[in-house]
Amino acid sequence: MMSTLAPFLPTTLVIIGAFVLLLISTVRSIHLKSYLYITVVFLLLAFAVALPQFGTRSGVYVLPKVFGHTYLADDFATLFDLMFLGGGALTLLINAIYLRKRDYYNGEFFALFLFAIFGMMTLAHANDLVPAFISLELTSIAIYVLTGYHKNYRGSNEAMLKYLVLGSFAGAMFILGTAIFYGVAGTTVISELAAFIQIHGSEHLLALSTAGLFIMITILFKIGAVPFHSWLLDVYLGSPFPVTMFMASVLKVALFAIALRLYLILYVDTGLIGNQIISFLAILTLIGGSWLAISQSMLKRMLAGSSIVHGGYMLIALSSIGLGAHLAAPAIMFYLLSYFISSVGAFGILSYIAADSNRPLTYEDFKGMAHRRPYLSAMMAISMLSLSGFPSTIGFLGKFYIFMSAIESGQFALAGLGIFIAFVSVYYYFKLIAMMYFYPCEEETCEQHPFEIHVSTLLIGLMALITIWGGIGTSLIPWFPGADGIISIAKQAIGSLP
Amino acid sequence: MSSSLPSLIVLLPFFGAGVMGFVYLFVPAGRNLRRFYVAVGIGTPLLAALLGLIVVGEMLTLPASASIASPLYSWIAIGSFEIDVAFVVDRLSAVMLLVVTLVGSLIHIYAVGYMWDDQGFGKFFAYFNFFLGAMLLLVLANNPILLFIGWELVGLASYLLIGFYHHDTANITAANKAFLLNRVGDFGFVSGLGLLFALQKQSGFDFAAIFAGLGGIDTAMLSLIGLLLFVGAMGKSAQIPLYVWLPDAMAGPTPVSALIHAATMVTAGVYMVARFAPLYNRIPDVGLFIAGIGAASALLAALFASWQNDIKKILAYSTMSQLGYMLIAVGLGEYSNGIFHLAAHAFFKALLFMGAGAVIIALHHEQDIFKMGGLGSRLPAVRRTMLVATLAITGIPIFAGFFSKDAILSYAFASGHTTIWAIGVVVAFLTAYYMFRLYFVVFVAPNHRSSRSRQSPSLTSLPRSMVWPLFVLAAGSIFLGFWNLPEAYGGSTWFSHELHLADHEAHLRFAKEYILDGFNVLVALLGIAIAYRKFVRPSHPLNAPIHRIAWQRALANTLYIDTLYDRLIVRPLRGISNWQDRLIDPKIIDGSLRGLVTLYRGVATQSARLQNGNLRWYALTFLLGVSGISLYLLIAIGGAS
Amino acid sequence: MTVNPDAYFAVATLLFSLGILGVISRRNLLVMYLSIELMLNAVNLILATFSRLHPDEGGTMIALFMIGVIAAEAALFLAVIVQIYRKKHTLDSDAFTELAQGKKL
Amino acid sequence: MSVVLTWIVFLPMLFAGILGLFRVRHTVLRAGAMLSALLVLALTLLTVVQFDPQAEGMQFVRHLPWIFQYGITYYLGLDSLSLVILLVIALLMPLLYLYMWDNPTSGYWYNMLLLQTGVTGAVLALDMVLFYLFYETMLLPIFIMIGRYGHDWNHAHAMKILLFTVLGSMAMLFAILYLGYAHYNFYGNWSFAWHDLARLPLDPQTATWLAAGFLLAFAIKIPLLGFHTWMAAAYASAPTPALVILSAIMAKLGIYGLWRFGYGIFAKVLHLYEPILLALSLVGMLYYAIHAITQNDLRRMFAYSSGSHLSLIALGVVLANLYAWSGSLYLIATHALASAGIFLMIGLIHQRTDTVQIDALGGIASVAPRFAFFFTFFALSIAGVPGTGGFVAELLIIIGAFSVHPWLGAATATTMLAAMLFVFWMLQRTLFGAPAPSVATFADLSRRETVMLTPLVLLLLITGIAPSLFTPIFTPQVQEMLLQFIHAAGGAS
Repeated sequence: MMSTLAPFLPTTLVIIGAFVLLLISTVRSIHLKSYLYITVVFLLLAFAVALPQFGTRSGVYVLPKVFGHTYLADDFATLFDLMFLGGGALTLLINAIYLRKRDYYNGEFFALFLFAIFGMMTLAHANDLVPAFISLELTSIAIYVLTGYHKNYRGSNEAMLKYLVLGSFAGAMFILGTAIFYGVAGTTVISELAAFIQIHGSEHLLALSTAGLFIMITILFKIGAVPFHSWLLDVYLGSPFPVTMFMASVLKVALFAIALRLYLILYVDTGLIGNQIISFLAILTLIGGSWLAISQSMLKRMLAGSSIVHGGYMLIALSSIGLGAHLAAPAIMFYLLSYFISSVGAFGILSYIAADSNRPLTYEDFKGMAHRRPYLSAMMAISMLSLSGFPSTIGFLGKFYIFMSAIESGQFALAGLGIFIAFVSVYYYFKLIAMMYFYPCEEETCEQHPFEIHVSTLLIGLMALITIWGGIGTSLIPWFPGADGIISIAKQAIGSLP
Repeated sequence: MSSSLPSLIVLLPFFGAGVMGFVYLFVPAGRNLRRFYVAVGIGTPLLAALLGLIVVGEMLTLPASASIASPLYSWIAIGSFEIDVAFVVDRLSAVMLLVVTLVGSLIHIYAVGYMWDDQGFGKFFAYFNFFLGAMLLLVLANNPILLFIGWELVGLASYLLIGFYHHDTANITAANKAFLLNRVGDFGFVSGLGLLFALQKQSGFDFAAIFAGLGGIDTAMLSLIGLLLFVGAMGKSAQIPLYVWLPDAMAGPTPVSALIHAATMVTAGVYMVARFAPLYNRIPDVGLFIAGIGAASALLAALFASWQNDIKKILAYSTMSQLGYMLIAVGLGEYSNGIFHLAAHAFFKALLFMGAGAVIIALHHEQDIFKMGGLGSRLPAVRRTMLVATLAITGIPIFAGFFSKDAILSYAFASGHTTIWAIGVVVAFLTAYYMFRLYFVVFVAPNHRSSRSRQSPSLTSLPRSMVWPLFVLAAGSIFLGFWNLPEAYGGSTWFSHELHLADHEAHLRFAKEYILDGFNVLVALLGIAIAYRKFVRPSHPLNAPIHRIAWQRALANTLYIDTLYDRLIVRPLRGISNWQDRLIDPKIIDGSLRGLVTLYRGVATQSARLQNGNLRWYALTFLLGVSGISLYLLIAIGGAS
Repeated sequence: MTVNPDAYFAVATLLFSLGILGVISRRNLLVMYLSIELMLNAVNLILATFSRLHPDEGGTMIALFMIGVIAAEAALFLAVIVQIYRKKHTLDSDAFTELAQGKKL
Repeated sequence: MSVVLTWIVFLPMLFAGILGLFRVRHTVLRAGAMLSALLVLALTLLTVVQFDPQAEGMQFVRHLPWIFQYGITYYLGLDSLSLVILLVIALLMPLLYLYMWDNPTSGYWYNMLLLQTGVTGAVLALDMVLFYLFYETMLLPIFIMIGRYGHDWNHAHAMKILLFTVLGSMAMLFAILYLGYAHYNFYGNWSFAWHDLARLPLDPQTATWLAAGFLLAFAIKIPLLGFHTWMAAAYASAPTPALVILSAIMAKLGIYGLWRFGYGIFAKVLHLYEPILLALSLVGMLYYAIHAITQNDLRRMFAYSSGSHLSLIALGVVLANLYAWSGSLYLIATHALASAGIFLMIGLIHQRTDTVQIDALGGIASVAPRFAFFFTFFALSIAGVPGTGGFVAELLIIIGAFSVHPWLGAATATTMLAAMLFVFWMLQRTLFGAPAPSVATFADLSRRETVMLTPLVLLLLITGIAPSLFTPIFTPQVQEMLLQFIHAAGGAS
């Protein structure tokens, strides 16, 4: 009995934690820090439970009598669970200082946070479009609220409004697609859909592909692929730093989880959506994103734009799945990891610095940073290098796998474009490094800040180390996977799919 | 046979140069240092001369074709490009060895007196020894590459010595000019060598191997090679069109002019042609060209010399014209006469320069001959020796110049190149004129405008080290001629025979030869007479302003050749450079790149302006995206089914 | 009674398009929200129709789930609209462009 | 023995890490840096001793799996071509540290240590991806040094060199990735080792495109004519040690890449486009020389001068015969020494007078004879005067050109005039004439500076006087490479 329920444990732990937080958040006397640590404890607990489950099963339906074929437990989902849990914990811990310095955070924030993660996990496990939609909505709604969590700040409200309107606007497409699938195939279970399409996909081709397209569009919208990206910059800018980081890193992972599952099971074999659509969107996303990123002065906006570009890179790999690229899907997962690490580092430093000041950070604010905060500057530089895909950082290997899979799948132009965009991105990332290192610091702030030993700063440092480590890519330490180790883990996860 | 002496001869001066240079740079200056410099600076050349005499003595015991080889080590060996640092003393290089070491030693001794009060005494002798070593390297090299190295190093040494007084920028300019024009020549020289190497079949690149393999190369290419090599000689021996550096080179101290720009370095071109005799014998037309250049240069230089007032420049131009004689000789293929004239010239031209230097020192660095005058009584030693040298260069019988020069001219006549002979005679006349013009104006002419020596009777007394070398050289200038006494005068042309070069043979009947020689002497006397008439018994006082008409002014300014070079080469280059700096790099290359970047940024900014924050607009873009893709899908599937 | 399902589909399509049109063309936030609800309910209609065409009741179930989701969104929408109105005293969507490119915050 | 290269590469980085970890004082830092440089030098000399010139292929090979899914390996190796550059790096580093000895800025020292690791790695890496990694990474310290410690317009110029070089290496990256993929297609297994890629039977068109990708990277790095606009800017802004690295080593790495990978992998294509490359390098040689004439900034002037020499080296590589290749390899070393010397002395001038503008200088010779001697010596060895190594190299290249075609030879021989155009004019304006006010208190070379410069002088003299000491080290393998190239290019040469 326990063994059959085991797959539920991590998810259950998270949701329990969410409710616990909801309950105790009414108590005024509890300090914010304890909320945070409770949340982290729940997350890490779930992580600890989920970790041994990896590599144990592939395609097990949990409690079929209750849930039918909707809730699937396999290594793929477990791996993503681990990412969500670890990422969530990291996000919270790295932002600890920021959260502490703001007055408007309380228990509900963490409850919502856990709800969002719960949604993501169920999303990763969902084998049916309807649960997928519901978990997506769950996540989204939680994040809508988080986005607007800075109640008294107009930007935050506006961000929430836009995200909400456009998000539900896009969500309608998803459910519409689901409806059409249901109408045609009579089922919404992904694997059964795949089977159905295999047999008589051809007579309902138009309806089916429209449906698939609509579902894909919603996901692309959340990923922020051009031309569905318009909300992204404003929302990233308007929402509080922790939430921005959360959206940029963990949420993206979740979205690619469902995207990968859909694509691998439903689209690739059936050829429902030709990869040319995805690669076309990838081109648009790369170019549009780099245009947005290059013309920003605020760092948050720049990172938002660049996150669009990174989405574009993963779309490259997505589009080259099934065209003979033997590592395309693992490449996406590795890229997700590398982007997660680097962007968490970057956003973390931003939020750490923004913790004291209320104004949005621009390039100018970083002039002469290296004199004042040498360590933070070094870490920032490292994450910038990694984001720009500079060699000997994990970002380079991520891009390397992406480009290789593009080339393997014969999409040379796409790979070329990707490399060119990477070149462009060097400009706006190194601009920041130049700001930090090339300028003398202003007179009054010239004294060097001591390196504040704190969990968030330490974690940022850890991120920087991992960035370098992953870039050098060896597996010297047996229990810490290097680049190729991560890739093989990802391959195993992919292999566990039906 | 082989011996280590030649290598020693070459290395000694370099060693001296190195030691003195190190001391000069790193040991704090002191009075006693000067003695050290004297010891080393004079010791090494004298030792070299001694060893040279020994080697030559050794060699005279050998058959004429034999040579003393002195291999040192392998310089480089890549593929068939195998160059050894090896020296060889054969008859030809023996002559050069003696000339360089003996005359060189004398000039060194002379220089001690000349440079005694100079700050850079040590530096001077370091450079001087360095030059000597480089010159010996040049003449003793057993392969053209090594010769070329010496060739360039003497150029470097002359650069350093011309620019010795480096406070005055003009000297440095002169030095740069000298080195640049020499480098132009070297460019030709090295091209010739490269071509020669590329075309030769056999391996090994020393002279013996090269001359052995000449047969394998077709004549056209050989002519090209010969021409290219001679371009080098043009630069080094200051022939048309690369001669303009020589007069400016007089900016250096006088011993430098005497040693480098009269006795040794400038004759390297002649030596080179003689050294490549087997090559040039195969291409007589190129030889003719060389002779033509020589003749032209000789004439032009003589004309220039006749209109100069600067004593050293007169001598410089006379050097150039004497070099022209030598080139006529080697060009026409009578190498031994060319070399003989070279040797003789080394003596009397060195003597002339040193005398001039004495005068200059005596007059506190006055160089305009018309500001001198009547010095004969005051500097008797200098006067006598100068007279000897002047007679020698003029070609008055029993003096060395007579035999050497007339041998060249009569051969030119005999081999049927009458035009060249005619030019030679004209040059002989001019030589007599300008040399005695110099002599009379400086030493004899009683009347002179604004004579320094009148109102300042105090002449610096010359140190003995500056005087007695003059006498040695004078003796040389007198008696050297008898070494090569032609049969016509009961001699046996011992020198030419011993020299044992691949000469062309052309003989005159003695009667003809007497007539020719007599004619030459007459011409010379005529020149002397005109000079006497003009400057000692002048129709108009010399201090009357001289009205010069156009061609005279042109000659005085050496035909504006410098300006021509400036207009034709220097300015265009600077123009192009500026043009690159202002237009090509920033505007065209960078400009186009910047244009692309600006374009990209512009598009980016425009596209970013679409982020206008308007909710409905965002929704619209979303919808447009959806409809666009759906449309594509419809079309795609429509196409499919 | 049996009605041709195409009629239902036609109505649903009409509603959905109206919704899209509303979101794009109307400025009042409430109306925008309304239009989105319209779209979602159009989908509901489709689902209901399908579940009548199909033997099973899956469609109806999905529709029920949907209503739940819609309700949740409704709560959020109304909350944010109230909040925004408190801040800015307007519901004109065009008035909210503080986060636009080039705006100083 | 095979680990020695790994040590040579990573020792400086290791020292940087340790020293940085303990945030040591300046004195300790410089001592540590110097120690690392000397250790590397010792190891390098060890390899030179153990190096076998007659052996074919790479020596001291270190070959470990790195990213096995794509057969990428940690693959270090050494042949005479890399040995020469390695030797130059190892020799120059201690001298540079000697130059920086009194410079308290610790960032300087760390950057230099990392820079050494970068350049050394790039020379020794034989796996293309590894090479790309080092090739790109070594740019970072240069970027920081120019931007942070440089002068006039350093920010813009740092950005400029960064973008130019990254653009080039990105193009190369694409080519590299494609090559690996092609290897997989042909042989069914992944490999990025250069000699595996060298035997790929690519179809001409693809090969041309890929070669273009490589050439872009190297043409920018060298820089060949048309890709050079970053050069003067970067040289003018770079602080002296970085400047020395730039001109003496980094540019040579461009040549190295062209030679090892360009000619190793794309022999056919490059042989096909030989005329274009010839024209580029030949015209470039003269173009830069002429450009240098009117420069008033010593750094810019010698930037163009070294550009001219690098074009000559490239020309030698393109000529592809024994003499030219030996000459190029020899010139790589000797020009590195000479330009290092000249740029170090320009740095000294800058320290003493706060200017490198020629028209602000003059008459140094009368104030500081020792300085003048060394400066003249380096200038002359740049001009390739006999007795210095540069002459030997230029002579070899000229002969090589002549053995290809007379006119080509004559055109190449103009290099003897090229340097003359500006070197002597420059000497005249800086060293000679009446002392300018700026040099009134010009101190002559101190003991440290003399010690710093003397090795360069001696080496240049030895290389010039007895080349036969060095040529046997590389000639056999150069011949071997040449045979391979001729074979790959399809018989022709």
